[in-house]
Amino acid sequence: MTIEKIIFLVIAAISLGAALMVVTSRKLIHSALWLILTLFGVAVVYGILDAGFLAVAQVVIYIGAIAILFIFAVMLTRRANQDTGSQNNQYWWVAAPLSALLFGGLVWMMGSWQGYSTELPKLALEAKSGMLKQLGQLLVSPDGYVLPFELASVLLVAALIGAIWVAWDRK
Amino acid sequence: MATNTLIWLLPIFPLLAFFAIVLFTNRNKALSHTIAIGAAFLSWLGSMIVFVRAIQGNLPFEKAIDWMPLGADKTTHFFIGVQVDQLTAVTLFFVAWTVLMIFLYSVGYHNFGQPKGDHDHPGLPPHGAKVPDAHGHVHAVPSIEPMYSRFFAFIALFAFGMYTLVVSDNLLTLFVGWEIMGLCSYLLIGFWYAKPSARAAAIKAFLTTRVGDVFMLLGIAYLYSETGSLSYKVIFNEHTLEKLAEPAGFLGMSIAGLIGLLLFIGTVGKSAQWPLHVWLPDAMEGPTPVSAMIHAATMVSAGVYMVIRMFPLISVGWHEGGSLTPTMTVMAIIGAGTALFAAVIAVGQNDIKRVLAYSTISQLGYMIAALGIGAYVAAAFHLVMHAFFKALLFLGSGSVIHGMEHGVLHTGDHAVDPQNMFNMGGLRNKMPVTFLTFTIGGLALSGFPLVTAGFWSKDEILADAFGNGYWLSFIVLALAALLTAFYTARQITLTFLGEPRTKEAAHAQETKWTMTLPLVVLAVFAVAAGWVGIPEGLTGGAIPNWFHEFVAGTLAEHLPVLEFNFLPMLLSMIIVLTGLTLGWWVYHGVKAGQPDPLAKPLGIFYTWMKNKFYFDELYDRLFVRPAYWLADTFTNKWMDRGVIDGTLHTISRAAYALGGVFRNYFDLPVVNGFGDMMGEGTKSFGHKFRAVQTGKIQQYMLSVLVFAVGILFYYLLSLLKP
Amino acid sequence: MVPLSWYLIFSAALFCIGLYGVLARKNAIAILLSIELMLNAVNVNLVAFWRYRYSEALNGQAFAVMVFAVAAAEVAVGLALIISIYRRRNTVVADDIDMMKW
Amino acid sequence: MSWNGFLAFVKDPLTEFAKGITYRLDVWGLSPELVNVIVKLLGAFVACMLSFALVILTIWVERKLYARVQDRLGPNRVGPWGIFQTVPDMIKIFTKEYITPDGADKVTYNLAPILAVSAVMLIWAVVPFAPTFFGSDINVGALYIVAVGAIGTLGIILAGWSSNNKYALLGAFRAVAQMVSYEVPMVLALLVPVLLSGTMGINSLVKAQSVWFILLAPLAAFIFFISSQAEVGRAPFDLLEAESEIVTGFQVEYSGLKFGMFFVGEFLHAFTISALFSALFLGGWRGPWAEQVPILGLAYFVIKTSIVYFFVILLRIAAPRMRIDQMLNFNWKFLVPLGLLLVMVTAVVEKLVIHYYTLWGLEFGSTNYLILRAVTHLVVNGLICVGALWLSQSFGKREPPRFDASRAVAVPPQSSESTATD
Repeated sequence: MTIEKIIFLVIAAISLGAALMVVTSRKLIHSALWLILTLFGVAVVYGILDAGFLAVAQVVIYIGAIAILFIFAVMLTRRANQDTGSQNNQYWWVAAPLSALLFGGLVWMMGSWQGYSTELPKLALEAKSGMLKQLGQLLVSPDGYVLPFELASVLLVAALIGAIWVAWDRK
Repeated sequence: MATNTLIWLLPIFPLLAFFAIVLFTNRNKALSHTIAIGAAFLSWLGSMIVFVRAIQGNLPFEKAIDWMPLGADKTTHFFIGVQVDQLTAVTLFFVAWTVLMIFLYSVGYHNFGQPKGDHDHPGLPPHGAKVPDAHGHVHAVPSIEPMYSRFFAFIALFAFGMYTLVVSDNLLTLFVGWEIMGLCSYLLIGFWYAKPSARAAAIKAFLTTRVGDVFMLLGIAYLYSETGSLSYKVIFNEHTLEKLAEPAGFLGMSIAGLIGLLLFIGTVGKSAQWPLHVWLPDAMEGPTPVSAMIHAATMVSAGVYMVIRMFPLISVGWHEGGSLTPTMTVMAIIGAGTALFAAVIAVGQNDIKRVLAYSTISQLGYMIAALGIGAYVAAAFHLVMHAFFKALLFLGSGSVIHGMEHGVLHTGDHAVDPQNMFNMGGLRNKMPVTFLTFTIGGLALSGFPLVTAGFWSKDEILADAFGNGYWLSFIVLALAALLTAFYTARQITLTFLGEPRTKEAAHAQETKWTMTLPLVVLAVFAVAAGWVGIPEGLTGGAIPNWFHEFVAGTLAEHLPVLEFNFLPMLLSMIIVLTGLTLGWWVYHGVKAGQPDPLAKPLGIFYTWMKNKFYFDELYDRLFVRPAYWLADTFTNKWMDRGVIDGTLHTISRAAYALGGVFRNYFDLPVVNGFGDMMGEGTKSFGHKFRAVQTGKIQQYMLSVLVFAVGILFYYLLSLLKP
Repeated sequence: MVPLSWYLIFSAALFCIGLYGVLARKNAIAILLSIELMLNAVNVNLVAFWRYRYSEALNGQAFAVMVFAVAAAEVAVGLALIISIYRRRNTVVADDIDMMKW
Repeated sequence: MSWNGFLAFVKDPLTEFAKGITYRLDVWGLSPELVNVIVKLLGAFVACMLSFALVILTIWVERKLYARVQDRLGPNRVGPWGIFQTVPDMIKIFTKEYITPDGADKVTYNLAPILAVSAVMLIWAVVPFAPTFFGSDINVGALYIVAVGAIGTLGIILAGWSSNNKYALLGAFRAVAQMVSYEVPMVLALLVPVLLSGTMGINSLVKAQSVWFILLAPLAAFIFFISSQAEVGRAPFDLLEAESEIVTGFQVEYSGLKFGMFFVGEFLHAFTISALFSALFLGGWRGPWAEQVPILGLAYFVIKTSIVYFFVILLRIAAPRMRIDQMLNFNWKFLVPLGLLLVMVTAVVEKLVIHYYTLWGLEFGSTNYLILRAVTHLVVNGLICVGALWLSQSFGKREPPRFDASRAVAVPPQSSESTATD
């Protein structure tokens, strides 16, 4: 039981708990906050996985932008979401076992898979800055992911404009 | 610039001008004619440069690109390209000059700068406009051509066609230029398309030349199938010609002869030789610059140019002084015949332009005849000279007409035909420049001895005929020369000398510089150009016969300059002078309203002359009416309506009945029944099951997930199985 | 060292929780939140696999970045939709948004 | 302790201190990674304490400066020049009553101030005080700063939302609008030094500044300065707590230490920003013998930071508050485009510089090379600056006058009355 394992277990527990709170808590704003906690946990997991950039990016994007957006949306639609009474629709009793079933199935599948490397491979590039550089080059190099990258940028612009257009109060 | 590149560029400028005007500057008249004239000027400049470089030697310039891959293997190509040898050079020279001059002239001719007409509309010649001056007097002034830009676009295209034809190094591109000019002649002759006569003339010209072109195309195809190439280099080298020399098994002609004959028929159409000459006089319906363009600069010259170009092919199996090949005989006969015949008709014409038209025909006949008797250089020489003075004459006549129209506008009596020479007279005082230049042109045309260009060229032809002992053609051509001199004198006399026969003539007015400047320039050429071809024998070699030396270089075997002989020259001098004096003497005293003095003495023959020997009527009977009949009665009424439609109608009725049967006994009960059943079934099905679509998205996702999980577990369980 | 399977189980759990949220929550915004959970689960998978099996190249991380972009776009548009729907029909309950049925 | 040891300690006390502790703990037989964790924790603790102490000072400095600028005396009772004025204030705040409004969301209401302060604290983790003394030089330091800023935003919005009060909510909205939008130019401005140095780690960034980046990228420095002010939310960007309009905005419902934490957070943030500025653009701890004697580096760093901080305060004192629309327009229509342009241009120019100057025989990193590079960037920046000013001059919308200037303020009395009296 190394420190890493302990840290991971703690983080995982926190994130999963937070995730559960997200889907169960009555007040929407709370679920948003719990979501933030979950995202934080995930960010830490990235950190443990030596993906520092992703960790920070996770914080910037999810917590700095997406979560804020959510909170905004919650505030804007405050009148409509009565935070009292059940937050679940009438099929939650179907959904819950089904999700559990799926989880079981996934675990089973993982169990039936023989690909687990017994030990953590040493990171080929120990210099983390090197990793960042490499990631950047991978993202913009023609034989790398430049096309998806550009597509993503286009997608973002489209989403931006679309969001403005959709949410525009034409009155 | 490299000469080859320059040559490529020559045709391009007018083409660009055409597109520019048609596409963009159509609205702006000034811009349009600036573009057109600019293009003409550029081409002129290029041509001059090419010409000068050509004179300096190292001919021919040629540049060809592989244009179209041939056959299964893509290695052999069809080459198209440009070529400038001596003949092309001189042709370029006169084409460039005349084209530029005509372009410039058109500006004045179409009354640029005048107000818009009061009741002009596109497709009709301008009727003139009424403008009040400072004192409130209303003056009738000529009005600007409504389709001014369009005109320049067309002649630009025309020039493009000519340049293409001249510089091309193979028969195909030559033919392309040829056809473009055919199109342009159609467009331009029918430029005032609202006039029925113009329409008719345009169609006539187009169809008539087409007849020739079909044969020409046949000739080209035959040539290609024989030699496998159309470029001059390949055709004119010795062993190709030898190969072509063997008999074709048709009237005992050689292959080359047959091809030459076919090509020559093309020329007959294009250069309006008998029997296809009928379109040319009617072509006078177009604006005068067009007439000049067609008769001097481009079209008819193109025909002759083509034959001259093809001379080595045509003259296969003929040697200097030898007996003529059948093709050449045909050419000689047709040429000489046309020369005389057209000259005769010309005498009987009163329309100033028609006279010139027929004189054109006859002069072309000269060239053809010259070629027919193997006078290669003489033909080329006469071609160039004729281009100059004929352009001059046409432009001059246009200027005269313009002056007359001015008079017509002044008097307002539109019944007076401003083209009829009997309405003119005494214009020499009214329009001196036109008078002088026109006279010079006329003298050149009639071949006034020793000074004019026409004399030298025509004399060379006559001398050739004489020297080689082709008596028949010599006599015929001499007669034609006489008549030429006669009707020229007649024309000048009727138009300029004597007293004005009408008020209009009295009020005629000199035209503006854009029209007179080209006249002057061309007049200079009409005189001076001839001096490059003075036979050495006359001057005892003091002045070298440069033209002969130069142009003869085109041919593979060198044509010897035949020894000089005074007799034909004296003869032609006498003939010309006689003709001129005769013409003047007959016509100098013609009063207003008096009929043609020749009418009485010649009698019936005069009417024949006047009606062009009824050729139009003959062709009308022979071809036009039958064609109409074939089209209307036979094809339309009998075949189309009767046979084809009848068949179709019966078939359709049968089909209709059959369809009815099908419909009532198969379609409605079976097919529709089935279809309706399906439709109804689907509808009711939908009604029953639409409850499933609740519009609640989570339900959908749930159902999806159920199946997804099901599949997942199916997969896992299948893993379990050994 | 943490075995790979732990990460996988973690992400699977996260995914299923998110799935449950998507299926069971009433509020459209809550659904979006849950979708974010699922996306994160996917990302965790990607990164874990990258780290444990393909750590010589950074494709896993690149994919994760792409997922970030997609998530951002999705949230932007989704929330915009929800807000405009809220403006028109004054509800954010997913089940009430069923104008398109039948 | 030997003389050399003493010298070493003088040169770099903090490292030596850390060494000592590590040694001790090793002696106690703890596993090395655990020791590492403990030492880091200690360092973090020290940093936080230092920062709090610093705040006490900065508050006094700020008040004093305020007073001087406004021609007052300012705090002058407690201690020499009233330097301990803050202490009684603190005591006052500590002893105040905690009021939690009805309908407030307890958890978030209490969470918000903590977030607000901790966000600022977290920044200190990457600030390099001296060549050897910094929390950590993670390779994404620049990004990290932004991320932490996001957390600060979160704190504020939570504060606004949880304290069930419309003014608070308004303030929060404004705050978020402001912070989220001003994050964009800040990131862009951060990217420029990153481009120039080729690294994101703050310490490596400082190391790379053999020429201060403010010389290479003055415009970027300018943008960073402005947008960081907006991030902090002080005048002239203090309309998220505009006392006069929305009664100190999101923190209206807070009292006692919670309010104090926001307060501290703001002051500390201001100071942190100046520290970052000096690290990013003024070459951080760089200076003569800084590498050999790290304590000197610390000194340099503190000096630079305080100079920047001085300007920050002056700005706050001098500048009037902006309207929200002005602020957003200024951001989206001026700063962001300018930042984008800067990033692109800098990237291109840097590439060209590296390529051509090395091509022309200047060997990379030599003095001439550095000077030329700096000059080039400076010139380019100047050009861009001129262009931007010209554009904003010619195409920028003029504010319509709020009042009719032509109207006379005082109307002269009518002479007709005088005539009527007779």
